[in-house]
Amino acid sequence: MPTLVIDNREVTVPEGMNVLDAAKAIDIVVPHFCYHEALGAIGSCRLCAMQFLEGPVQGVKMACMVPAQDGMVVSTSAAEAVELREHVIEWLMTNHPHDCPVCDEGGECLLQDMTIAGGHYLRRYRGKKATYTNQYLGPFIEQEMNRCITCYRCSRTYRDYCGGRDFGVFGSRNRVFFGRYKDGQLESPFSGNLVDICPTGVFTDKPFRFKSRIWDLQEAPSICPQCSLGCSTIPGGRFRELQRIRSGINQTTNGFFICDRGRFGYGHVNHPERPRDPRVDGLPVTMEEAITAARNRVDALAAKYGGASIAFLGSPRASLEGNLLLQAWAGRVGSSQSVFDAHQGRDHAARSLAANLASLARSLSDVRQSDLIILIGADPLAEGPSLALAIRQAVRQGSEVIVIDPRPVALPCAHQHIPLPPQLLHMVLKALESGQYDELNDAQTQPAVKTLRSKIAQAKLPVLIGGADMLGGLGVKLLCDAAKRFISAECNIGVMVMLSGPNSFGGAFLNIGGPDFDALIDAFQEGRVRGLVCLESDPFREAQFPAKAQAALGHLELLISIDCTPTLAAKRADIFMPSRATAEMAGSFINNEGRLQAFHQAIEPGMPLSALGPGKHPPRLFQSTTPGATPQPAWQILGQLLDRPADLNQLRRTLAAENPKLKALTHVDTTAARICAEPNGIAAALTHEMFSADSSAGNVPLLITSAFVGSHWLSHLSSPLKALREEPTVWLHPSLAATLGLKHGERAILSTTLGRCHVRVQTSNDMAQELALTYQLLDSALEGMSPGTIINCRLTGEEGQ
Amino acid sequence: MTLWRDIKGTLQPFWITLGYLFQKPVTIQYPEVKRTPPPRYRARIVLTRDPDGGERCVACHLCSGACPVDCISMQAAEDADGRRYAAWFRINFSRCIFCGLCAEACPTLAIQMTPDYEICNRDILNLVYEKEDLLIDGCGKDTQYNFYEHAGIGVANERGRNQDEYGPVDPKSLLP
Amino acid sequence: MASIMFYLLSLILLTATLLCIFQRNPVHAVLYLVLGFFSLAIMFYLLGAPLVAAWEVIVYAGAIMVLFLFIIMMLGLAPQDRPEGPGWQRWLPFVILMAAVLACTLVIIALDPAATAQGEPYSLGPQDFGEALFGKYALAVQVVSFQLLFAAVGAYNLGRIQRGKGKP
Amino acid sequence: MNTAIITVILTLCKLALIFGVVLSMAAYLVLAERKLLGRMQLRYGPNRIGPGGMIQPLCDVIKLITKEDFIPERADKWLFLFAPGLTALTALLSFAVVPFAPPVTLFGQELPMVVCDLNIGLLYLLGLSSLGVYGVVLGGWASNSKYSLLGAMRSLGQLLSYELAMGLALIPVVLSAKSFSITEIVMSQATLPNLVKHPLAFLIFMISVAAESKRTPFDMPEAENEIVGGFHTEYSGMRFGLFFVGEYINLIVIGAMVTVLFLGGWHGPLLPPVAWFLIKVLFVAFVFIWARGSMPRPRYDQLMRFGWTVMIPIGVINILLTAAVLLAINS
Repeated sequence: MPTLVIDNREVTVPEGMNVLDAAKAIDIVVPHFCYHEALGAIGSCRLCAMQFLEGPVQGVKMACMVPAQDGMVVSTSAAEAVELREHVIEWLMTNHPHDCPVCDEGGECLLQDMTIAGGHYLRRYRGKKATYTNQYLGPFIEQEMNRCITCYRCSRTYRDYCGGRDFGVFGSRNRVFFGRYKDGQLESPFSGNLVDICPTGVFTDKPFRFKSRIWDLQEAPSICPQCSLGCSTIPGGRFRELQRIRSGINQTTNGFFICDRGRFGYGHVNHPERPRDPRVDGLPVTMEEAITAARNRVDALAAKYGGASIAFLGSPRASLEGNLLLQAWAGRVGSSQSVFDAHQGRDHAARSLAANLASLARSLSDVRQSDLIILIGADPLAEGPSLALAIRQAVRQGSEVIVIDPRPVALPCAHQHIPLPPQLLHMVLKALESGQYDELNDAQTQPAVKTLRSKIAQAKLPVLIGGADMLGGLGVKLLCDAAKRFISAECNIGVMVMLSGPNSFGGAFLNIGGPDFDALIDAFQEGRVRGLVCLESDPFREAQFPAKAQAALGHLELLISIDCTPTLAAKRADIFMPSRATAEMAGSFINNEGRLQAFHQAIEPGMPLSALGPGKHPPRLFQSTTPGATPQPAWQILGQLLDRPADLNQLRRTLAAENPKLKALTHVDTTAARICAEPNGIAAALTHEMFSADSSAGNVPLLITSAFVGSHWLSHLSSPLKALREEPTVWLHPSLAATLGLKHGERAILSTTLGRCHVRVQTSNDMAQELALTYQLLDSALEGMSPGTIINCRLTGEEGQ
Repeated sequence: MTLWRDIKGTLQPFWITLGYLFQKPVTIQYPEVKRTPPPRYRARIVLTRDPDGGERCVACHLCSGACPVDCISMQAAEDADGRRYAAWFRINFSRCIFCGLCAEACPTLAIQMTPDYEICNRDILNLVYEKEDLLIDGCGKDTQYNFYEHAGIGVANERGRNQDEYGPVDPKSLLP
Repeated sequence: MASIMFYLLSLILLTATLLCIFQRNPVHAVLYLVLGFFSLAIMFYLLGAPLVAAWEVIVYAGAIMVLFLFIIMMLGLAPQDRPEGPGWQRWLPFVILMAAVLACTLVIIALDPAATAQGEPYSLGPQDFGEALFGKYALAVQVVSFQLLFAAVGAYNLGRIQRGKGKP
Repeated sequence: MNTAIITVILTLCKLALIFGVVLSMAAYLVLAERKLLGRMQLRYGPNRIGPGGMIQPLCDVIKLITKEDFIPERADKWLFLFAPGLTALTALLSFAVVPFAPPVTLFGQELPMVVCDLNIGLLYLLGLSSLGVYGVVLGGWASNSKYSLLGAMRSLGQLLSYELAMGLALIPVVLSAKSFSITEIVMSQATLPNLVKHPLAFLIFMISVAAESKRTPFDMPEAENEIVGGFHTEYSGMRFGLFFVGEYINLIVIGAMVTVLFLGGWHGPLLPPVAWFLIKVLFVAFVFIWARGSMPRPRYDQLMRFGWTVMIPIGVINILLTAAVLLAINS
């Protein structure tokens, strides 16, 4: 713990901290560009100069490059240092164009701030400026290269931190250019971070281009609703339109960066088809009427057929408060039919995780520091992209990554891939747990698992990572059991499982002992359950076997839907009540490590101004009501229905009082405690239902999983992300492709019980043999295929028709 | 002597006001008599144009940011040639206090204030001026300035063709 | 006529004083007390002592009660919770009493009972009052005025700002 | 009985006359003040409505009546409603004892040109002027507003301090007239007005009466630029108008008091007595308006210090001197 003196103030900082951060610790901020907490120091911008008066280092030095040491006496205001900084900022500004008024960075531009802070206010340079030709970098990022001050932050972020390969530095001296070799879409799924990281306006948010100035944005800390990792985000909106999302800073989860799905996947909030008006039997009503109708009809149904005749379907994307109140409603009606996820495999996985995780829980920050990462049935880019970023940071520090998966899992870092068919994953886990390799008769797999065991035993901070789709409830339990096996004084092993939604863990925690959706489907068909209440969920699309679910749901007498997106359930509901999206409300989620996190309201709901009035021009006449502002937070709708407090804090207090395990709800913040359920509370049998394929002649088992873009409902509603959608594809091992007579890149016809469609064939050596793989793509022929299932298919070449 | 000074100081104003009572008031009888305000008088706001006729306003929101009463609102949009312009621009003159901070903040000299002070109206909606009400056909006080000739983003001229620019760099060249 | 009015005024005086005692709000209590002083003043006038009546109003209603009000306001003694319910019920007695006092005043001023009641034995003009004060009771008046002087000097001594010591 | 009825009728006539004259005078005094102040500041003052702005008072009244009568949320409602009336009432009642002309003989009986010639008329005036503060104080207190309360407290302190000086300034007048009756005081000035006999008392009276009626430069209770209108901050519409009218009736009352006590009342050459009385009253009113146009407002502590350390001692000395001189002349 070195102690040094900065500007006559003594400060003691941790070992290894640089002098720039030490100064920041006592609120002395010196202008700097290239240094970033996540990227480290390279001392290239020459702006953080300080005068070192006494101690081991002397003279004017770059503070970011000097580790704090005992006996240092540093001055930030020494004339020599100030003059140097002034000159440096003036040099940086010589080529900078005069276009702040038309630059989207204006208002959050580090260069603007640092120019003023550095004392440069008058351009003395009268010569000509260098100019560049811009590149097209895809639908997310707008480049304006003239503004560049060559701080290298972008290439360090894109290449070093995020592992992108298609972006770099060209040229020399004053011709340095940051970009791709040729125009085109940036390939990294983390390219949006260039917007946050660029200190000036070279890389700006393209969907947000010219929409607002940041000082006009309404912003609030929020949680990303796209996956279960619970990354911190800051949504910003204006004129009732959510216009951008930038990364929040939370060192325990995402750190400084988020993925492109989280950053650009906010389209569901402004979606033109978003239902905003309550309906009863297809007729528009007020929210109060809809609530009264919902209460009365549910009560009437309960009186007629008994409380158990109504089922309540929660959701992984509804807030914890909403799910809690839905359960309270079920309790009041006297129904025990309360489920939180329509997808049975994911439901089981989440419940299994909530019951078994306990102290095995690891955060993304733990993953970043891990020294051995084993992914079993996990595809981070599809299920939780920020995890891929965290794994890369671990690899950069020397960690080893082993992927055991039937899919060709793409990671932005070096890793060892063991392709195994899905049915073997459980056996690998069992073998890991028990050390018995008998079931693994594969000659390749046995030694691989053996080495794996020894590697885990030698590692200090290993993390086992799984995915809900591939493992299911049983797999998650096996994963946790396997991890427990290795716990020792030296080996601090942990587990992370990617679930389906931001509040999967919370929903599973609440419904740990309830029935599952398949049981409900049977009940619908038998007429035991006649009413269904859907809270921000869409059983028509999200069920593991959608066709079966749709047929069963036809038997319902009453369908009530509370949602903020145009789901099928919302369209078909007898009673519909519009709820608010995450950015429009306050609430809390429990992420996949059991961490209870709160989010705040950033914008007010309502029809965006740009969707109103002639030619996007706002109306001249004002009205006392905001058009489309009826949506209320789901917990508020349910709270009114159940006569609960309308104030969130009050509601949280009462809910915490009812459920002692949730007492953290009374003081939720970003570092709130983890929550875990009782391990023995699971009622439903943890079977694994994904294998319904038989490998009779001509049939190929088809594994369906999710893609980075296109399989997730919320991001599917976002138009900029559509550019990243792949065309329908089938992945095959080259040997299987050869057997079927298909070649890489060819088009083929995929026929299953769900229909026929045209797909592109891709082959990869990382695929498991004797298996085809495809992604669910919403709004395409592959829509009906639910991730986490294996069905029979036939593949024929197009010309074979 | 202070007492004498106090008494004098108390009585003197009486004498002065009595004197004023018989002088002609300086008030200008407004609706009948009108005065011509100086050219820099801060009254009705206009949006001016470039010397070549393009809109000067780039919808940078600096005027609305500077406005202490929040009477300016706008929405930026992009033209086919990359020019940033105001899709709509609205000044609510029933709220405006004519402080001139918007004209001060305007980086492109688009917002300027004119001496036209007679804009009272009984219908408040008539005081909400839209872009077509604000935009004039002229440069206003500065007849030379064209923002896009200095901005360096290739709107008025091609990239690198402005007077203070070199042509675009070829980053792939190996020449020194 | 005079005796009717006397009893009426006595009734008002007693009621006002009782109401004054039972008021929760000190400002309202002061108002009832002022009302009482009014009726007392009119009674004095009725009894042929207009000077005493005037002083009753000037000194008690006009100075002492004003001082009371000043203190009440300065200390913020008024209750913070204003009672709910129709306000007119709380103010009805005050309005009635006030109206009665005003009516009496008008009748007295219009008919001037001191003048009409022939040969009023107790009429006491300012001159008689002055002669009694500075003739018959001269010593008592001097003693009392000295006492007041002492009190004034004492109060000044307590309240003056001593040089160099700041405010007391 | 017949005479009694005639007396009552005549008294009522006098009341009506005074009421009408005083109210219309108050209305036009507002206009006069605004125009005079305007001219003193090289402006015109109101000149838009009617010839030279003569209908302005009517318009003001219409405006005040049609405005919303606003009552603050936690105000003491009844006291709040009652206070402005009290101010106007006490001001109006003062006229009962002011004689505006010598008694005339009508229907065979001598009719005093005063509503009620009390033998303690002066004390009556003093009593009413000290009661006038209740309207202000109760209004300020009942508004449940900090500014109003501050204004009320200022006017309380001001009244307490300057009432004393005012009383002291009147004693020489009473001494020389040997009566509290205002008619007799006027009679005693038939040859020489008290202004000449007691100039110091006149000065003290003018200053303290201005302070007591909250006229500029002693308008601390409503000092707009510090306490936003003071006691009437929360008042609007005709209730504010009542305060306003009360203030101007007060100005006329002061004019009348100065006239009868110091300027010799209705006495004067050539013109009829009522005219002299009116001229003198209006002149005094003008002097107060003139002072408003000329004098800045002192600080509150300066006002209190001036009252207690200058006015009252000078008043006492003046009484002693006057008594000594009168004693010397009489003996």
